[in-house]
Amino acid sequence: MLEISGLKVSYGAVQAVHGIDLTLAPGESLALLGANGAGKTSSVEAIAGLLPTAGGRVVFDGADITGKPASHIVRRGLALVPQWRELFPAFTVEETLLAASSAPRGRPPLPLDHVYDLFPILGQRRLQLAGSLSGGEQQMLAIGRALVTNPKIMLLDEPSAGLAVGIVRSLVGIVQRICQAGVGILLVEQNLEIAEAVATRCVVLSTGRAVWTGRMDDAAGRAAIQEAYFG
Amino acid sequence: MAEFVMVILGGLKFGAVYALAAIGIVVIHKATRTVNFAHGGLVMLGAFATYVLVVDWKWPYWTAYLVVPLLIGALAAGLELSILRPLRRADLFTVVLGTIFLGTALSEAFRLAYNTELLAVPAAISGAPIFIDIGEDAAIVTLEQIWVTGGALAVGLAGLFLFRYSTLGRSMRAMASNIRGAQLCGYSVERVYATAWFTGGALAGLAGVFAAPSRGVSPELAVSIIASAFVAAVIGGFDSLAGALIGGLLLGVVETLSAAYVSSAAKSAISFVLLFLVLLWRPEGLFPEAKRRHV
Amino acid sequence: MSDARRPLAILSPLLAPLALFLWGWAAGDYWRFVLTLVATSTVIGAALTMLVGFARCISLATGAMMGIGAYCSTLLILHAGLPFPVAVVASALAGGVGGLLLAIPAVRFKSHNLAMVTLVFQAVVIILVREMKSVTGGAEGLNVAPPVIFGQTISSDLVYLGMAACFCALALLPISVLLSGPYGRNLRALATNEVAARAFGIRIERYLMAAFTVSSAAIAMAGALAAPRFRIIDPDSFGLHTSIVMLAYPVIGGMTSIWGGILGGGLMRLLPELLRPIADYIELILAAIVILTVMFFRGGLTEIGERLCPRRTAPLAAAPDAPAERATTLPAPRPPSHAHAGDALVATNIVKRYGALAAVDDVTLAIRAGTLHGIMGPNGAGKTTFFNAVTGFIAPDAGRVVLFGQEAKPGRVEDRIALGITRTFQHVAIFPGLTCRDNVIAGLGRNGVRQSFRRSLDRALWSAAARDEHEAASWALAAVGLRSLAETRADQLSLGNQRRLEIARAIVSRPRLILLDEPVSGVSHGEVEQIVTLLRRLNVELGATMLIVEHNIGFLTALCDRISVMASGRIIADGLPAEVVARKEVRQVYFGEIEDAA
Amino acid sequence: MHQFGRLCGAALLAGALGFGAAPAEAQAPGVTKDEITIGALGALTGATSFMGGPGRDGLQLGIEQINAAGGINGRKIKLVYEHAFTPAESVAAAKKLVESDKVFALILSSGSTGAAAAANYVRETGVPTYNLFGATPIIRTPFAKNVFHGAMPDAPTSAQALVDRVYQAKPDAKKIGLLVGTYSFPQSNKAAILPILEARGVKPVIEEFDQDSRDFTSQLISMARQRVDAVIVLGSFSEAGFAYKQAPEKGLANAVWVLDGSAVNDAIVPIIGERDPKNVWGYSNMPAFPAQDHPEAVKFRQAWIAKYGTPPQGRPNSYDMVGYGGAFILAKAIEAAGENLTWDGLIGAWSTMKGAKPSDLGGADVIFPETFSETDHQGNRALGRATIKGGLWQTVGQ
Repeated sequence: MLEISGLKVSYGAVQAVHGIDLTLAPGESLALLGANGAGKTSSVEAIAGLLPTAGGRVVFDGADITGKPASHIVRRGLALVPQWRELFPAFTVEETLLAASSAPRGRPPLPLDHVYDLFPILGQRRLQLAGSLSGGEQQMLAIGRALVTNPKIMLLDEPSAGLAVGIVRSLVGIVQRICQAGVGILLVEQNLEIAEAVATRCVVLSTGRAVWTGRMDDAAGRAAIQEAYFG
Repeated sequence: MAEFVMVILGGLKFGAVYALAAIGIVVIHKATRTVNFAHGGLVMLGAFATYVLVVDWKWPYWTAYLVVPLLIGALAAGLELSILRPLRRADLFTVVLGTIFLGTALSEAFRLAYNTELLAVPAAISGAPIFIDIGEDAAIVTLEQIWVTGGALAVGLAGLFLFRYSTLGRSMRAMASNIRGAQLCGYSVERVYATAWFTGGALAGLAGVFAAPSRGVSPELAVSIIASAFVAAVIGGFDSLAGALIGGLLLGVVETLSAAYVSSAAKSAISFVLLFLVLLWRPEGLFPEAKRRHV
Repeated sequence: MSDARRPLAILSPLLAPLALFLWGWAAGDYWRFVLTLVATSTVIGAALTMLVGFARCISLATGAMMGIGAYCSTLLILHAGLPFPVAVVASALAGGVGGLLLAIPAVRFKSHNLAMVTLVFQAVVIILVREMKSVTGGAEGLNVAPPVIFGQTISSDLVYLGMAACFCALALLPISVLLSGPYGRNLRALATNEVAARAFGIRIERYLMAAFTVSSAAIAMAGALAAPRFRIIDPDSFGLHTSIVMLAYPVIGGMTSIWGGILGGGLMRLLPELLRPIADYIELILAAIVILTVMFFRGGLTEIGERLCPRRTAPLAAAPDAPAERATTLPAPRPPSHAHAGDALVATNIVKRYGALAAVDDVTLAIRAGTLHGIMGPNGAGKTTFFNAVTGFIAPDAGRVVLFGQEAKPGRVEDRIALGITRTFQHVAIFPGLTCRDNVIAGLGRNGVRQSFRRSLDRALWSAAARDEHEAASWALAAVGLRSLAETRADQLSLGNQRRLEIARAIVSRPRLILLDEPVSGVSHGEVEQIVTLLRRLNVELGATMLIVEHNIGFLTALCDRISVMASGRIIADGLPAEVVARKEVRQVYFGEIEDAA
Repeated sequence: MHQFGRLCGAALLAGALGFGAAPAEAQAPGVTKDEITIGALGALTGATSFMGGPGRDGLQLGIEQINAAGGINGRKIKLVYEHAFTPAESVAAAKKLVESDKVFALILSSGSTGAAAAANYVRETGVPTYNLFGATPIIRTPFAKNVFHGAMPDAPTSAQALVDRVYQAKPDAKKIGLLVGTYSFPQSNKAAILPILEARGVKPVIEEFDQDSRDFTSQLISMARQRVDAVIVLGSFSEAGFAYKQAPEKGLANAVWVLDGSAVNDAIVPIIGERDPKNVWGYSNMPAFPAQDHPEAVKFRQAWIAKYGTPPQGRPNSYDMVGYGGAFILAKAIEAAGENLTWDGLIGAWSTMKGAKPSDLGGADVIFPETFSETDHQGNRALGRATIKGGLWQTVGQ
């Protein structure tokens, strides 16, 4: 479904990602692990079209989407919830979701009520400005905005960053529900616990290279993660 | 008193045209982060197109309100595509230089096409002026004055409304607010930028249609409109459409008031004094947008 | 460029007036007349190179400045009977005052707002000239008599050209000295990276005011020089249109050296004369040239020239990605002078909030002098905020910072360098247009405007002070292993080398405390190890204390004497590296709430 | 200044002699056996290109007709036209024409300050110069024996004509409004008109406006408040047109309007929006207007269209006509100077020319006959009385 082979990303002379491979089908969940600066964010942003790729191929739904603009990729059903959320501070919650649902696309959008069902708090705040929401609510809105585009696969970049433990727990539950509903989840995380709760498989990155790929509960993976984090 | 009312109404008529041009500048700046110093050239070409339609081809005046905005909008989108797109990766400074000279080029191209001092365009609407009794005196209002003031304001308000509530407006606002976020919603940068330039150009074209009878068509129109429209936009905070609208009206009224009650020489200075004071007192303009830009 | 040739390079702009004079010598009177105006345009171009090219200020007031000069000298000659050369100098002073008056409000703005403020100035000057009819002759203009020098009326075109060439040379010389010296470098530095410039004591407002003043003085002088050739000066000659045309000078010529302005100004003034047969189209052609330049040849004529005949001295051998040579042992020209016992940095109860979020929440930290201290923590832990509070880039909401026993006041970034504190940046903050050596010299401090003027003169004269700076930079570059790339432009370096360059810039002032913000983010594996070695050695040999914020835990543990771990704005652990990394609460931050991490 | 100019002239003359240039008896510059080169300068781009462009077209048309009729004493005229707008450009262009191209005579077809700067230069060189459009006094003072002025009268003459038009239309006018542009030529005309009004005991209501003003609300309201009987507009047709059009809406309904030279232009009619506006008067420095149904004007217009094709709105304008007529006056002077052409010869012949007109050389008489003397180089002082009829300016007597 989503097949990535030999993905490379560079910033000018600096190569951030040195060729990683992974596959992901709808309903599946995969965690991309690694310490800061390992190239996780660069990888997902390149997949979603926000960063240019320096090599490799991204095939989605049978079509080569390497180097296509982000807007094109979203329309095909591959949505990214970016690390910094990238919301529109002066938009209300409802406007934000409308902006995503009324953008031109090939697939019908999900009704906004879907999002409000999943995140009742957003329903209550629908006329509040996105900039005035709490961090957790902003994260929910970012997920909601991606969800409205009716994705087949959703990329989540560190959804837990800067959030309180309780909120992270409820987010994890919702991501699990989204996954069960048949959406493929690619989760970028530093926090191993969250990754374990969401994903069944994982890819461990270290300085831009995949150093281990396998099941989340594999002990060998643990060692690789330790190594990747603390050197 | 009647005299005062007439001064205010006269100022509003010019102010409404400034406002329309200023809104175009703001739309383009908001959505694409480009400061368009060539906007005056677009307004002038709008007035010129009106001349060609109404005088040369003898089409009825109302057709200009339909055709000219489309034409100038398309031209603006074309300029974005051909000249500004390659400049997108350059810094703001380079883009400002580019648009300054683009404006000069537009004026000069027109001058080469039509080397006369001024092309006159008949009024869109004529008829006996209306007398409104105020105290002992009567204020005199012409239909044209009402039409231009009302029409330009209506278009400006419609622009405001569209930008605020339509899908198209939402896409531009989203792009203005967070370019990555907007892309992740599915909005293409290329398309939204072209749309913004088209919209800004269309507003400039309409400003030209409204301005043509009362100002005539000459390259000087480009310079005087760009100065006034910029002042209006800066007064309004440069990123607020409503601010630009109010800024335009304010400028028009202040200009005529100062000319009427201070000195006619003060007129051209007053807009600059106003601009200067606003910049010093509130650099973010009188009506700053609530914004937190993603960097 | 070899050191011996340096003063000659600074003199090279004087070739322009000389060449114009020689051309005029050979040509007829009409060309002598034109070349006189060309010479004044080269001065205007050079002045605008400073303002537009180096300082990146779009000014639409050039015409007004020229007008100030022209009217000032004409009126001084007419009413005060001053000799022409004195009047020219006086009008340059008047222009300088005018530039300063414009700059005081203008430097607070950027980009289009700055352009608008200069437009206000332009319009007001023209309105004043037009309205003060009794003095200026109003819109009808003012007759300008031919200049009189030593009782001789100058009526010969050749003599006039010669005189103009001399004056232009006099004006070009200081501009050249300033632009090629530390002042010009610092202008470019602040235009490309304000934050880093401020960190090294470059006060942006003052630099821009100086740029406005100097360039306006030169432009006014050019105006005074040209006025007798105009025969009649009127407000239209110095209007907005003139300003816009002149704005094109540095754009077309190139904005990175004085030659850009000289060539652009000269060419733009010559073109209308050369293209007389198609004069109808001249305005369109000039506008088109600018647009094409901006689109396709952003470096202007000088860049095209350099591309056609690359300078022999440009170190192409040191290709952008050439690996740095191994750092040599430090020659250490001065012994480490601040063996300070006790604590280098004590931060007490630092708090910084952004809205509801406490980015730094009551952090207290002491760093012993001479140690390498690391701060680690996940994203959003508040590391960089804390770091900025310590370096003075942001003012904390509460708490105090004591540096070497002295309380540091927030805000005055430029004072920290004098205290012996320097820093590097999370996102490399080198000055891209400058050479490595010039980047490093910026780190020496002494970057006040007046100091930079004097240092520019030192540099032009290649005095002992300038040689010392040169040597200090060589030493710092050698220390980080970039000696061979000293004359390469910084933006052509690999990221790892750019990091080294930042370190060189941070150590060149021999600081007591160096703050390093993510020094290896984005740097490749091999280079990380080199940087560890480098920093350790610098610590030992310079005796400098270092505070390092980093994500790369392996790097920190390998480098540091102590590590503090931050999470959610607080310090949750502090101690020896191996010990800290093993702690449960630290593992939790990274791995989540898992009991058994093994 | 005056003395300085003479000194310089003498020095230059001496210089020319010293360099072995041909003495007065030999052939002057720009003259060969079968060709005479004439230089002209005016603005082809920029704010006053509406004068320079038509000036060039008119001159070219006149010269072609003269050449087609066999030229002057067997010589054809060749025109070199240079663009010049600002004073600096005008001096450069004049120097190029005189020093590089070695023209025999120079025509100034640019606006006031540019022409004035060039005139300042030609006073020193002594080249015979014909000023077509420049009205400002600094072109005429100090008097120079080599500078001649054509159809455009000097400021006192035109100022007198303006005041005359007011009293012709409204003999009992008491309050007179002056609507004056802040730029060059309106200001010089204002300076000329004030003493005339003062002599009549009239204290005018003066209101000013900037070049290219389109909004006259304040000025008109002020005039309406002071109930002026007549408004004299010193400005261009566009300014006058918009002011006139806005007058009723500002409460100034029945005033007499007298417009200055460059406002008397058919392009004002579409601005006013009426084909027969009441009470609009002006003077014309030509016997007929370009579009007027007048035999000479028709002849000229046909020739113009034959050469340049269908004209755009507002062309050919009065600058076309003055340029055209000017070509004949200069040619007439050259003819009178005889076969052996020198600057002194031309200046001498020109200074005694009486009643010269285009038809003497087969052209259309679209300008008034011009007469010069040793001490008076203003060729034309006749000014017609003009008003708008049927959408066109028409001359209706003097």
